[in-house]
Amino acid sequence: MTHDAPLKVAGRDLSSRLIIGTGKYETYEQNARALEASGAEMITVAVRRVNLSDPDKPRLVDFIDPEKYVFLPNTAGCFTGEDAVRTLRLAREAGGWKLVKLEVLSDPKHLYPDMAETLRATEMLIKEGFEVMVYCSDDPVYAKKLEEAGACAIMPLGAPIGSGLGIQNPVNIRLIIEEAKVPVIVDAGVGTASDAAIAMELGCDGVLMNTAIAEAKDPILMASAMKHAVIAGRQAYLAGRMAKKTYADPSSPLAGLI
Amino acid sequence: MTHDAPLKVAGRDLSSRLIIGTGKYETYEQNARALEASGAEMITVAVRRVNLSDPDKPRLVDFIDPEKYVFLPNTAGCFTGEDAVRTLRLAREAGGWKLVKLEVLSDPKHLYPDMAETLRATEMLIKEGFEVMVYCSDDPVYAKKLEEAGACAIMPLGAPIGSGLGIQNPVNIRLIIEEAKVPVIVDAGVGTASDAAIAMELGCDGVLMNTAIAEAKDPILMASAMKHAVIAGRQAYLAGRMAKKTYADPSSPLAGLI
Amino acid sequence: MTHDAPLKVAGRDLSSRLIIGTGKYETYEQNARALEASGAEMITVAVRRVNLSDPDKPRLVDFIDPEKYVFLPNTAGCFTGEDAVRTLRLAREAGGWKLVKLEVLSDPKHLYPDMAETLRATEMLIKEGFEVMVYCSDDPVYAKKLEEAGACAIMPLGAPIGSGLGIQNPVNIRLIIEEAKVPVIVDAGVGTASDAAIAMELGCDGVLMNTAIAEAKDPILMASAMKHAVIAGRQAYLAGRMAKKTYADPSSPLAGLI
Amino acid sequence: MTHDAPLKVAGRDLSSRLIIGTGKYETYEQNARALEASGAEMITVAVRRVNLSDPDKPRLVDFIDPEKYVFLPNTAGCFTGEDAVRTLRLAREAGGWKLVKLEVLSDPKHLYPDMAETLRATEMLIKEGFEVMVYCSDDPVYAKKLEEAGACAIMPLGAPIGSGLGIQNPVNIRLIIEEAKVPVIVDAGVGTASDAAIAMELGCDGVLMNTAIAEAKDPILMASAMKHAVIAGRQAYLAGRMAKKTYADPSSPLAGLI
Amino acid sequence: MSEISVTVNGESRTAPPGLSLSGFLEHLGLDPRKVAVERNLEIAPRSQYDAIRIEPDDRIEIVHFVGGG
Amino acid sequence: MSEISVTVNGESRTAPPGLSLSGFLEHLGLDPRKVAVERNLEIAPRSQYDAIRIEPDDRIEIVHFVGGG
Amino acid sequence: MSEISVTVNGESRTAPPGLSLSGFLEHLGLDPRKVAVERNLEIAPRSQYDAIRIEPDDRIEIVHFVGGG
Amino acid sequence: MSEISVTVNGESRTAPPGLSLSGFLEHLGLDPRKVAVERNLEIAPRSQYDAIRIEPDDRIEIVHFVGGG
Repeated sequence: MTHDAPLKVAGRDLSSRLIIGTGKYETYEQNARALEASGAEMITVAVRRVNLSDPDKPRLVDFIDPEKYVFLPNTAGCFTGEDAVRTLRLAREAGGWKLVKLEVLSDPKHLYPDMAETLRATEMLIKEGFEVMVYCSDDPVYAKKLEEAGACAIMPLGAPIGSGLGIQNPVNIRLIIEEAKVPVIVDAGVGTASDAAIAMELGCDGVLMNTAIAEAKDPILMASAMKHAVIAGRQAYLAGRMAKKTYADPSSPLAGLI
Repeated sequence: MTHDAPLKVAGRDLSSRLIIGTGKYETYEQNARALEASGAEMITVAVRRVNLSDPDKPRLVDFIDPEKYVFLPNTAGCFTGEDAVRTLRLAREAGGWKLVKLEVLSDPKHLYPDMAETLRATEMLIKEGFEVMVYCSDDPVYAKKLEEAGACAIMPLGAPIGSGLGIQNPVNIRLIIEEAKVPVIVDAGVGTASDAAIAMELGCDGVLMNTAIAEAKDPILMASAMKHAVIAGRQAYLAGRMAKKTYADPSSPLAGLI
Repeated sequence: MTHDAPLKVAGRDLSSRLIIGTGKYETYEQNARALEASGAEMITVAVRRVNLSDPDKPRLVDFIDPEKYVFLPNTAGCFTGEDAVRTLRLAREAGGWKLVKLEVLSDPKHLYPDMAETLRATEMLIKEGFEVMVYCSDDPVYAKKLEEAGACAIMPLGAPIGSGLGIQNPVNIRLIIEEAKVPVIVDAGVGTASDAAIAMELGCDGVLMNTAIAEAKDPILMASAMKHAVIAGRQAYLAGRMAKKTYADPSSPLAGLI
Repeated sequence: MTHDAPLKVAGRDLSSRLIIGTGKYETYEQNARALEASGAEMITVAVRRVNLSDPDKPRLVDFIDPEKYVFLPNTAGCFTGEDAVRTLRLAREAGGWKLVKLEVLSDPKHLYPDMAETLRATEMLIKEGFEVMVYCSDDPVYAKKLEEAGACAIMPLGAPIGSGLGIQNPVNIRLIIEEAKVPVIVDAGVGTASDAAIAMELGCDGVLMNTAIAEAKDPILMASAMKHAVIAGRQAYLAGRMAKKTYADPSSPLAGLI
Repeated sequence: MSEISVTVNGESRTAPPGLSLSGFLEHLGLDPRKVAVERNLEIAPRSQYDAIRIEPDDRIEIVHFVGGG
Repeated sequence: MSEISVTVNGESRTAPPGLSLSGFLEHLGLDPRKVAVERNLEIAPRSQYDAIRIEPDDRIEIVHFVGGG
Repeated sequence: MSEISVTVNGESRTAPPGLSLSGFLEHLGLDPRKVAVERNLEIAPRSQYDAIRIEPDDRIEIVHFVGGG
Repeated sequence: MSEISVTVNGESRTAPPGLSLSGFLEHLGLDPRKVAVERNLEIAPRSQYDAIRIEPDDRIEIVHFVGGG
């Protein structure tokens, strides 16, 4: 039985190929339990102003231990390279981490990245010494540009953030994977377990999701489903699926019938 | 976190919802290792004439222990109710088991069941005291007739046996599940892990497969992939997936941006 | 350019491969205009009790001329062979036609045919000298039985009546077409123009639809869309589509660039 | 019945919403007959060096009359804005037309556009007074940038050029259409008639194809199929399709059964 | 002489005695050319409408074509 | 005394006369616990293997479990 | 001596004069180890919290990690 | 007087000296109305074909429309 190497991002080994977001949960406590059920080692987090009027309200880090999990600060809500750099400088100071997730958005309607601005921001961040995992469109041409600019992971969207529509364009994801030398992680679009399995069967190195778990009726159970789905898809990819056939092919021997 | 009850077939509890066939493996030894990796407790087996010229060639039961796994004798290769009954009487004598899998085939081109003959054979077998799990088309009307005739499990095909095309008609599988009071187990058609996850997400009680594992480049690893896929799909079904959305929906808070 | 032969059903030539139902229209007048826009020559009609309290209310035949169109009486609403035969005897007396559409339904939830009863009714009707076009499931085995029983057209459902879900199982439709010597006409399931084109591209001889036209916002325009869709799908089938390719293939010459 | 306005591109009215390429045909004569069968009024053409060694070999313009059809010179084979501008200046001189199709390619493996370079070339061409129809990725963000730069038509790819895989990402095409004020024409990816119908049903203003016709076994008949498919899809879009339903809905009245 | 009672399309109706089927259809205001009739589970051929007499307690079905899919 | 001839799994075979089914299976080199036997279209219960005698022209099927889907 | 006024996270606030950044965070009831601070568009390194003095009209951003996708 | 040499569509060619572009196209057997010409990276307007003189070492591109997608 083939054995799988861990996912390696910017020199870091991750035993789980599932990365989860920490938004949209009812409570940080639910979030922490879903994280545990998911088996994920890396989580995305946002950088926001502290609440001055109520400094004592629950904090993410009181429920999820930055010593135990890899925190991946994101730039959700940034629409320019400058916003992104400013946000991530603060993140680096707050957490002391150089590994970040860049997203530079355009229209809130679809929350697709502005790829021209995303590429510019990637170059700015790399110049400042960040290790940049980049949320991007599924355009193989821009994926290549990002890799050439020094991105340590390419994170094409499978479908609009929070839509749960599943991988819309397997052809593009496949083309990106064929060309990439850094990890390709589908980010956004997964709605249920089979979507995650399909992404991994295409040969992705990992999957990042948030809403599919947080908005399931039972987020903890869905987190476990996603853990298994990512393993299933990865193992199926490595195992090499059977060929599809147009007609039937019996599973029991034809000889020796009474 | 919701907890799942075991799959109950004819009063028997099965902790795994994956049932695998034992055909098409290179060796019984490979078969046994795939079975172990799959976590399945129930396997289908065929009944065939012993080889008189070489009575000492390896036997299935020397590699897979009938005390440890539930053997499910099938009627693969039978085209009439009479053939099926005769075959299963021998199976019962050989193994001492009443629980059997009925398949009454028609055209070898697609290996679809002849549903009229399948229903007739089901009635004959139940009259003889068998517990009958029935391979059938995905026609919800016949699925109901089989249940009314006393079948202990309905096993609609997802696609032609050995084709690996995946679930062709989720609408019919869903309609069968909505009406059935006995377990519904998709039998045939699964080609890779996500196909199994999709079947379970539809609400099936289990999945039966053979070629998808036996004809994978690495059958042992694919068996493990299928174990995880069935768990993933089942848990996703129980967890209740998020609603699909036409547009994006951000995962990070909009408030508190610097 | 290949030329297409007309669709021949029970010795009758039909220049259009589109057959439309006459239910669910706002008025018979709208129905008549949609029929004209569709280019169809054959329509299905139901047999129902006359309204004794208001004998003068508008009648279908006052808007659609039985001399100009082929009326195909159906047995919609019948659940046994006896009901169907009784209904069609009346239809034959009312219209003087032997060509009928049989449907023997089961559960109103999905309006799928009861295939065992459908086959029995087919035999009864053929014994009485009817020419029977049969609404059936997409089970290739029963399609063959119907043909052997003497059905003059096999009409597998593409999806539940009135659902507009499109062809759910192209594999089964293809298998039916490969085996059939009588016309195969997809009946039910079409929701929009491309669904009809897809059915014809599979090699169907025709398509029968009702709701897709009657419940469109503009039924007359949708009727015209369906006329073109059926021609498009038929011609594409006859023309023989290009092979699908995994990668790109330029349409302009690579030589002679400045 | 709703009536459709003609497709208006850069002030020009086109009665057909189908645009076809002129590559890959066996002969210009076959090309001309396919064009006639397609009903298209606009064709794409490439600009290439004349053959000095054989100045008398057949010329496109001897078979397809530039007075009768709108010639749309393309920049197929160009990988930079400079190449594209140089090529189209020659095209303008050769034909006297300002309306051109820009494509700036990247990797020959997928022939996807380099969107950064495509946008730059669009700006250069518009500065020179060209009317530019732009082949682009299906990224809604770049589609908007192209429109803001002055493109007179947005031509997102449905799938890789010459692949015949059909529209891969209907979500993106839909998002582009919702935002665009200039015509959106799917360019590349169509493989058969239903693919063209699906593109039009999404609300595209037109479809451009080449290989699907030129590489069909019978290009003339496929050209006719595409004519009907584009009309069918457009009319279905304007007519407004029925709602999809999860269960059946009878087409014949339930009342009045005997 | 008193009217007779028959069942038509599931409703009970009265009619003058001795009516032919033609007369009965006319009595109901129906155009014989646009309907088909079943009498006591037997088809009544159009050619027999004048010959057939309506009897007390006849069970009659009168149908026509309506829009249907 | 001469051998008798029977049909086993479609092949004709000979056997010493008067053999029990147990003896016959042993004669064929088969382990009785791993097969099932049909004799002249009737199941031969394992408990009867010693009692059942092989007769001339018996049609015997001897089966076991093999891999199957 | 009168309080000075600064802008924190877009809100105007007052503070005692001459406070270090550490003191100011304490004044706001915030745990310095769980936040990051930007002062007049420059990152304030945690190591400098004691050295940095809050000046009138300073524009200060104080952030931390929250759940996000 | 000796011929001059020019590059046409990447191939080196010779031509009689003093030819106009019209003359040169004719010399190549090309119909001026069906081609477009670039001379030393500048478009040669059709209206100028008679006026333009071919000089030694000119780099000339002569194109026309061909089938393309």
